Amino acid sequence: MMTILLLFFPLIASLAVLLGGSKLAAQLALGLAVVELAITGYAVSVFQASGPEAFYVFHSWIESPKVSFHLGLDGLSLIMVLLTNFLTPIIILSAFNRNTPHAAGYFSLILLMQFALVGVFMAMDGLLYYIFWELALIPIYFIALRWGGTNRVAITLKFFIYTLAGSLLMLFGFIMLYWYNPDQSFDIRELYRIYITDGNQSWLFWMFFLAFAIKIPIVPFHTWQADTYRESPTQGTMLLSGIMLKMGTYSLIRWLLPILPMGVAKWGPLAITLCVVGIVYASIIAIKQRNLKNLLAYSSLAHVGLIAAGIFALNIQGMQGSVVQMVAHGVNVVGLFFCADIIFNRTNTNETNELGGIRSLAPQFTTMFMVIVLGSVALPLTNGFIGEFLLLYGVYEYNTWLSVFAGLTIILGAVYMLRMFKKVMLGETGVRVPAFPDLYWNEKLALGILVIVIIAMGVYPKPIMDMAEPVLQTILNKTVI
Amino acid sequence: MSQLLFFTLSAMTILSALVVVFTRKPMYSVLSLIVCFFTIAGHYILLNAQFLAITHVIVYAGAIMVLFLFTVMLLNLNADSDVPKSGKLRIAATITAGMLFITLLASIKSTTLGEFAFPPASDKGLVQHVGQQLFTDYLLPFEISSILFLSAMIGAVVLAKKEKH
Amino acid sequence: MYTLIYTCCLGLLCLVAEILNLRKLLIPVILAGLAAIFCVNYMDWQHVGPIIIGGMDMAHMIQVDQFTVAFNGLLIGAAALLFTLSADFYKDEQHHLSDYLAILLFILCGAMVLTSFSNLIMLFLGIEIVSISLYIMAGSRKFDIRSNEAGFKYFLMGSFASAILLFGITLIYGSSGSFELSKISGFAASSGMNSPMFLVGALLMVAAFLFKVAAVPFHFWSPDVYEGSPSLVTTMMATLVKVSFFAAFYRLMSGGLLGIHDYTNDILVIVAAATMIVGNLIALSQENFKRLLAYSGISHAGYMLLAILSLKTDSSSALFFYGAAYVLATIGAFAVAIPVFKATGKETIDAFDGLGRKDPFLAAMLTMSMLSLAGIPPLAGFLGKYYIFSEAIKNGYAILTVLAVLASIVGVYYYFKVILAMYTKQGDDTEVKPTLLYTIVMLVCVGLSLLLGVWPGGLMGIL
Amino acid sequence: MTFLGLMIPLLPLMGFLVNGLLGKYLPKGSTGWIGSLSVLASFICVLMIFKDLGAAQAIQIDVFNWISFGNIDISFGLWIDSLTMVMLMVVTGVGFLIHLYSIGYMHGDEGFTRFFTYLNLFIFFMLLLVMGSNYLMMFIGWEGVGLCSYLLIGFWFKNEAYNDAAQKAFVMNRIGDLGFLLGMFFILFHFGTLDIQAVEGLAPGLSADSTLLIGITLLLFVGAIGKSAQLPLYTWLPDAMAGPTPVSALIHAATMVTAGIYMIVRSNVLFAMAPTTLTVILWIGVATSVFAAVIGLKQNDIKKVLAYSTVSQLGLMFAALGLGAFSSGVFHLVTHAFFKALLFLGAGSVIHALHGEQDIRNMGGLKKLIPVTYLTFILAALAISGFPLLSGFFSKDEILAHAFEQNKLVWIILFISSLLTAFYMFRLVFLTFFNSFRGTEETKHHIHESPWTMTLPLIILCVLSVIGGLIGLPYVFNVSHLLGTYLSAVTEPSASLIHHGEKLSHSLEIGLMTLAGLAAIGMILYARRKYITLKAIPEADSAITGIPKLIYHKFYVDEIYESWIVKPVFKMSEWFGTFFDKQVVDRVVNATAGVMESGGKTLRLFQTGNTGFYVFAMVIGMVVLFIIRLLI
Amino acid sequence: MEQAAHLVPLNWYLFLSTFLFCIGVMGVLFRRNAIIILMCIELMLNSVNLLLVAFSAYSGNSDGQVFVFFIMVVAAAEVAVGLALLISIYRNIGSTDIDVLNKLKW
Repeated sequence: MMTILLLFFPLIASLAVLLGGSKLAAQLALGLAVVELAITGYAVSVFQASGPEAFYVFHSWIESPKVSFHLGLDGLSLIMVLLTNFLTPIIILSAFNRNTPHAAGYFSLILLMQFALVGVFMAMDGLLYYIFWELALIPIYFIALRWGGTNRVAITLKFFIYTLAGSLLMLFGFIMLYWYNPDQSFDIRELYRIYITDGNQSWLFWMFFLAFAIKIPIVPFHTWQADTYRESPTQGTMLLSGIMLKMGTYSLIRWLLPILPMGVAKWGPLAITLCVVGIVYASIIAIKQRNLKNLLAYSSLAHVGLIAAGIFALNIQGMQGSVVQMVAHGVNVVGLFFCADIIFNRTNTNETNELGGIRSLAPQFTTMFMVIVLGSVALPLTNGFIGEFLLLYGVYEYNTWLSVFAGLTIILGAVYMLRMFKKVMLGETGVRVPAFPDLYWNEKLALGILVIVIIAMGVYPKPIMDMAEPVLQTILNKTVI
Repeated sequence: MSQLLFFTLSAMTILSALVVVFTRKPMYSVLSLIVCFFTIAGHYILLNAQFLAITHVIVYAGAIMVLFLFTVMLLNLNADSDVPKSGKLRIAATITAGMLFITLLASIKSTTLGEFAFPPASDKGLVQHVGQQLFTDYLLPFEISSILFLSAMIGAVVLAKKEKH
Repeated sequence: MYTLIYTCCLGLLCLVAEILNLRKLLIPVILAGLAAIFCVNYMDWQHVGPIIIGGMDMAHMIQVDQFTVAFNGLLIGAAALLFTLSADFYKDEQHHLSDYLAILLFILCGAMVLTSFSNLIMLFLGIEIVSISLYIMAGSRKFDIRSNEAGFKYFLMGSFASAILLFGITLIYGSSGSFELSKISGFAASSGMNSPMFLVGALLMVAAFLFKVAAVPFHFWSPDVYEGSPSLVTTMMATLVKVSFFAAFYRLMSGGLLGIHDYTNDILVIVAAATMIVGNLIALSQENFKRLLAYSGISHAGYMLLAILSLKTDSSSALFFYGAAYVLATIGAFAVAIPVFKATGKETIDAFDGLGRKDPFLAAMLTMSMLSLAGIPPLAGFLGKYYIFSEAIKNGYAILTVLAVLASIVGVYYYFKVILAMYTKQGDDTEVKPTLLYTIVMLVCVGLSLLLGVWPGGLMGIL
Repeated sequence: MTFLGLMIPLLPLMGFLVNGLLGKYLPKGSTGWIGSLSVLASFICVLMIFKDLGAAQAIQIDVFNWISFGNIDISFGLWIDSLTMVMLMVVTGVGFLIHLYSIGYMHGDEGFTRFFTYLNLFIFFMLLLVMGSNYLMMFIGWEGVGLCSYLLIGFWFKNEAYNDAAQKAFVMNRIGDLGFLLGMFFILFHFGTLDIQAVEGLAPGLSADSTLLIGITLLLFVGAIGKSAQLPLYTWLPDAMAGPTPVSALIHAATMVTAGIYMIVRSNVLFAMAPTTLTVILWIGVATSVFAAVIGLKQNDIKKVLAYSTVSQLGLMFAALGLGAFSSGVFHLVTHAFFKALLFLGAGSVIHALHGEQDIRNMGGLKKLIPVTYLTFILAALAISGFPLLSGFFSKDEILAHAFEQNKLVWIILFISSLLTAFYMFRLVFLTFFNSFRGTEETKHHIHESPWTMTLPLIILCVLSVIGGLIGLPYVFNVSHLLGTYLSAVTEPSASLIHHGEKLSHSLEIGLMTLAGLAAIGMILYARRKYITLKAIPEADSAITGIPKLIYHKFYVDEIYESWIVKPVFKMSEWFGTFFDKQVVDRVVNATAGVMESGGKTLRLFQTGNTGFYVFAMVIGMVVLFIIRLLI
Repeated sequence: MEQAAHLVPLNWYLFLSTFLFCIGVMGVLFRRNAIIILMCIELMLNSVNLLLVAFSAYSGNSDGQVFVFFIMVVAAAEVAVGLALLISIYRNIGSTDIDVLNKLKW
């Protein structure tokens, strides 16, 4: 019951906001999102008390191609849902007093997005999962299209078709699985059981991997990313980078590894190499990016590459790291893009060369920005460190040299992040940026929460890790033969 | 004997058919087509389908071709109104049709069917038999074809009726 | 069976109404009649018995099975929507109204024959009824040279195709000695493969059908005819007629030529591939909306051919579901497009410029329809595609399916061209005022698309 | 005692939080005192623990289970033993003095509060570093102090050069940190734990000098190189002088830069098991020591000179560790903390007096004007130069003795470097305080002695650097080596593993000491002759030529790094970003779309609109189908 | 003796009507005048009729002949509609040349 509520509340909320009219859309959306968050919190408490059993929902949905409406919340899903429902209110809050046009549509789309994302993380039936996966694409596309930047049209269309291309291949893969499954169905429990020959696994692997690789994205399938991030409205970018990317990494764990172990065994090495190369590649590119949002896009590309690498390392610390880092990266990147938005909101530019000397104008903002930056350069006692430590250790256990190479991200990350911070915030006051009002209440609140979470997670990550451990362990046992 | 008949008729049929295609004057085409139809009627008689032969002559020569003639005259088409296709296209057309013929033939030549003498010993072609069948087994199609006629009729009227713009 | 008869009667009723000059009542009466016919059709679902007319069993001419009933239901539904549109579409051609409506109803009759034939002669008559009526309707805008051209092109090529069809039928008759589907299938199963004449006949019939469903390389007529015909007729061709032809094709292949299935499939695979590629690629560079939908229709024909290919494992319900989704989406699209065309006087895509701002509701409706055509969940189009792909893969056409997947990615691009026009282009502010009937049709189509998308149980797998 | 142990790091943290969050609501100036007192409080805690913690005892405090995966648990734990105690005293003690000093020094700076916030944060992290019970805890402090040094070097953030220096420091540290991190991975993977004591316990089990051990220790040493500014990663330290002088004193002289020493001593067994690594450490230390000393000869910025001397002294300490004389290394660490902090503070006081003038060519004759500073400064200089019986004399000498025992060459080089030290220190002293003032008149007019908050720390530190030697008097004096015995609990396990050369005879040792002392004095006198009697003054930058120029420009190491590493990376970034990513990777993506588009445009042309052609196409199509069928 | 000459193989009819059919096709491809094309299509239909009759006569069941009736029906209907269309076109453009009909393309 609670699962159903958890899933459909955002949908109802989005309709309510749509009908509620633009005047109070933001407030209404925020309120409803907070309610959803509260429900999630309750779900977590129940989970802690009585484990995942309470959350499974199973109704048969379509008979002839057997598709079931099968939802579930194990530790992994719950963490992702928690992330989604935690970030959504923040994202909505970040849009306050920005007087967005057609606010009602805007916020209802955001909530619709939330609905789809929660669905993706909860679905335990292949086709159901796929439908949510596709569904998530539509609101974000329209958000970017209606409220995006100047040359959004071509870029968002490219993004849409590119990602759709990947996911259609995945659909094909799912259908293949359906027919390989002796008692034809998409139910994850059965998909985990079925036997598929090596040959089939190895090309099925690519069907799925491509879909996820484009979504995550893993170099060289990343070219849609930077442009889309730049052109989307900030909230869109936050949704994309904060939550939507995690769909890919989550799906790697949930839908790729356990179902196609031999495929992973065969192609995993190539995949992880791609990821690691991507990390360094993206980090290097990030150094010289002049547009703040572009730089953040590439940095996030590097981080997510590391997450994927940790997953393909196929050991518990890699998995744990990836989960922690998914959450951490979600929080950090949302914070970073929010900072970028705050800057843009006051100076109308995101070109690092046109910025500087903000620090003494807006000390509070500077401090919060600094903390978030530190989080994303993985300073100890911030959330980023836990993740990167585990991930790198995972990669190390997989292959020492790979980990050395991947470790460069620690150095390069510091380089481009601090460089950015220096160019944007430090330097002589009042030269390039004449005036810069400090944080408004909503910005202060949103960033404050993020900062607290960043440090709290860095100091005490245990709850998340404990929540994820059993699931990851079982998945690992299915994957590593 | 019957082979001879077959060959003569066939020769006439093909000849007139070719004339239909090749002559410049629409009028000639129409007339040679009528001839062609008559020879085909001859074939029907040979094949002991007398009733069909009659209907054929009435419907085609009598109705359809008249309709054609009528149109040709109405639009008074004559040789100079008819622009032939360019030589290249003509050759292309001939080759294509030839290829179709060859491929069809190549595909079916291996079939061996029986042979028979004229007139084949059967009264299937007689009017009462055909009528019998038409109104029992083929009642439904017969009725359905009325719909066809109806809509064709309406259509013809709607389209051909002169109206002020 | 009675559905067929009643539909004919309804058609006649129109003509009578013309005489009694009761044009006002026509549409409501027809809709009511269609509703009644729908119920009658639904009753057939329960008992699928022999059909007795005048004490004679017509089983060798017509057979009403669940396949028939299902497709008839779909056709009647589509017809109902179309007639709802026609009310306003023919507002200013009152003097021809009843003629047109009658012909449209006769097309429905022909379509019904196509879904139920069990004898090649019925097949032939059905095809001719539909085609000839369509020639007329396509050319019905007498003073519009484009309409004339469309009608005449369709007519010339159509009758050419009919001749080919007939030649095929003849050869099949010559080899199997009968026109009855049951006997033919018996022959096909027993000795079809070693009777060249039979095979050639089959190929010729297939070719003719490929023409009717506008598959490459027999597709050339469709873009021109779709563009030139009056929009309502285009809608009909794209939906009702296409689906009925596919039903007939399926019936012929499964009921008659199943024995030589492998022989024909090698051809169909090639054709399907070509159709999907050509249709989608050419559609990319279209400016005219109707032409765009024509090409998209070609590509959809390609997808539906996948269902024909995989009929060994009874893919009829996949075909049916796909057809339903496709019909709903297309009618929905045209329900929006027609008033827009009326308002702007253009039939090009830029007629939709700025619609998103002018009339968000219309824009939303068209967007939904386009998304459904593109096969994006949660709309019916997605499940339809999924269903057909699934069938094809089951029958081992994996490569072809991958091709179809890639093709449909290309498809997304041109469907989104329309959406982009509505939301991103700055259009002139001509007011678009769709009448109530149009609005109803849109709502019904989009609503059903959504419903089928989230609850397909209703239609999926009923066959 | 656990409580006290927890309070040690927590107090500065509280100070940080109070200043950071409430700073702007507190009365001006009070924040400085909050900062200082919090450190003082934790110093007191340290003393209390010291009082009743025996040399051999240790406290283990597990705060909570921090990270756990698989069967590995990493606790958020603290560990206090004798070595920790020594470090704690230095950090909190010297730390407090420098806090106190800063109150005066930073007075009136707009970032006054911010400064103390950062300073407290630094102390907190430094304490975590030295108290961490496992390597990951140490790493927290390790990176934390790096962060604080970044923040404090770039304290005056309006100056681009300072920001660059800060960033340089952080990044170079990060390079070392990567080594440290990988070292930890090795340890975690092969020992299954990161707990230092456990690792120290397990290490002897492995075969000595095995590749694994060498790998681990080398990687950890890379970390040390980064943090303690050894060759080749030393270049950030001189630049780090951009920060306020107290920062240089605290972070870049007394505490943070010695973290590397601490870490190696902390895991001395590990290192002792890997002689190869020790040799590497030894030579890097030696090289750094002399290299930096040479550069120091020609620097004219008062702080730069001190910076290079720090690098050189650190090199000396590493040399000691390389010789396996861990306690000697710590000894020098402590004494160095005293006099180098003092030197920096003194320099700060000078700069304070001259309103920011740092070039010694514009100083001179200050001894009358700022007597306290002068007095303390010269004593510190004597100490560092190894003037007999001052703290530096003993500590440095102990190391030299060890060197003599094991490797004469090392001894010679270190001896030379200590002579150089003596010379450039007194070059500095004489140029700064003697002769007549070379600056402008009105600067001279404003020169005044610093307030008591600044001078008091000077005096205290001065005392310490004079008597500091007492904690480590050599055996020849027939007194026990206090520090050595105190640390023995820590260094004992490794002692057996190190092979020392045969012990020096007392006579020889005394001989060496006198030699060193006399040499130091000799150098001082030489410097005196050159800079006081002959009144030599370093020539202007442009006039410098030949070898001196080379030295003056620090052997162009920075430039080499710039053009061989930094520039190429940036170039690559540019190229990847603007060309490769856009023109190659993305081009491929767009090309596919383009192909579709053009394909459509071409296919479209077949739709000629001519019915005849359409029929042609149909017939040909049919023919083709037939042919296909006939062929297959 | 003359029995042989009495016999006509069915294949001959097959070939004959195939040939006729192809002549019809050629005509359609060959001419531009819509009316002639129409007539050629009629020719194709008639070749089919002939073959049907031959088959039915040979196999002795008259379905073929009945079918011919329906073909005639359809042919008539087609011609009627076709010519009607032709006339309305002729009214508009004053020509029966199909190559003129190319407003709709691409």
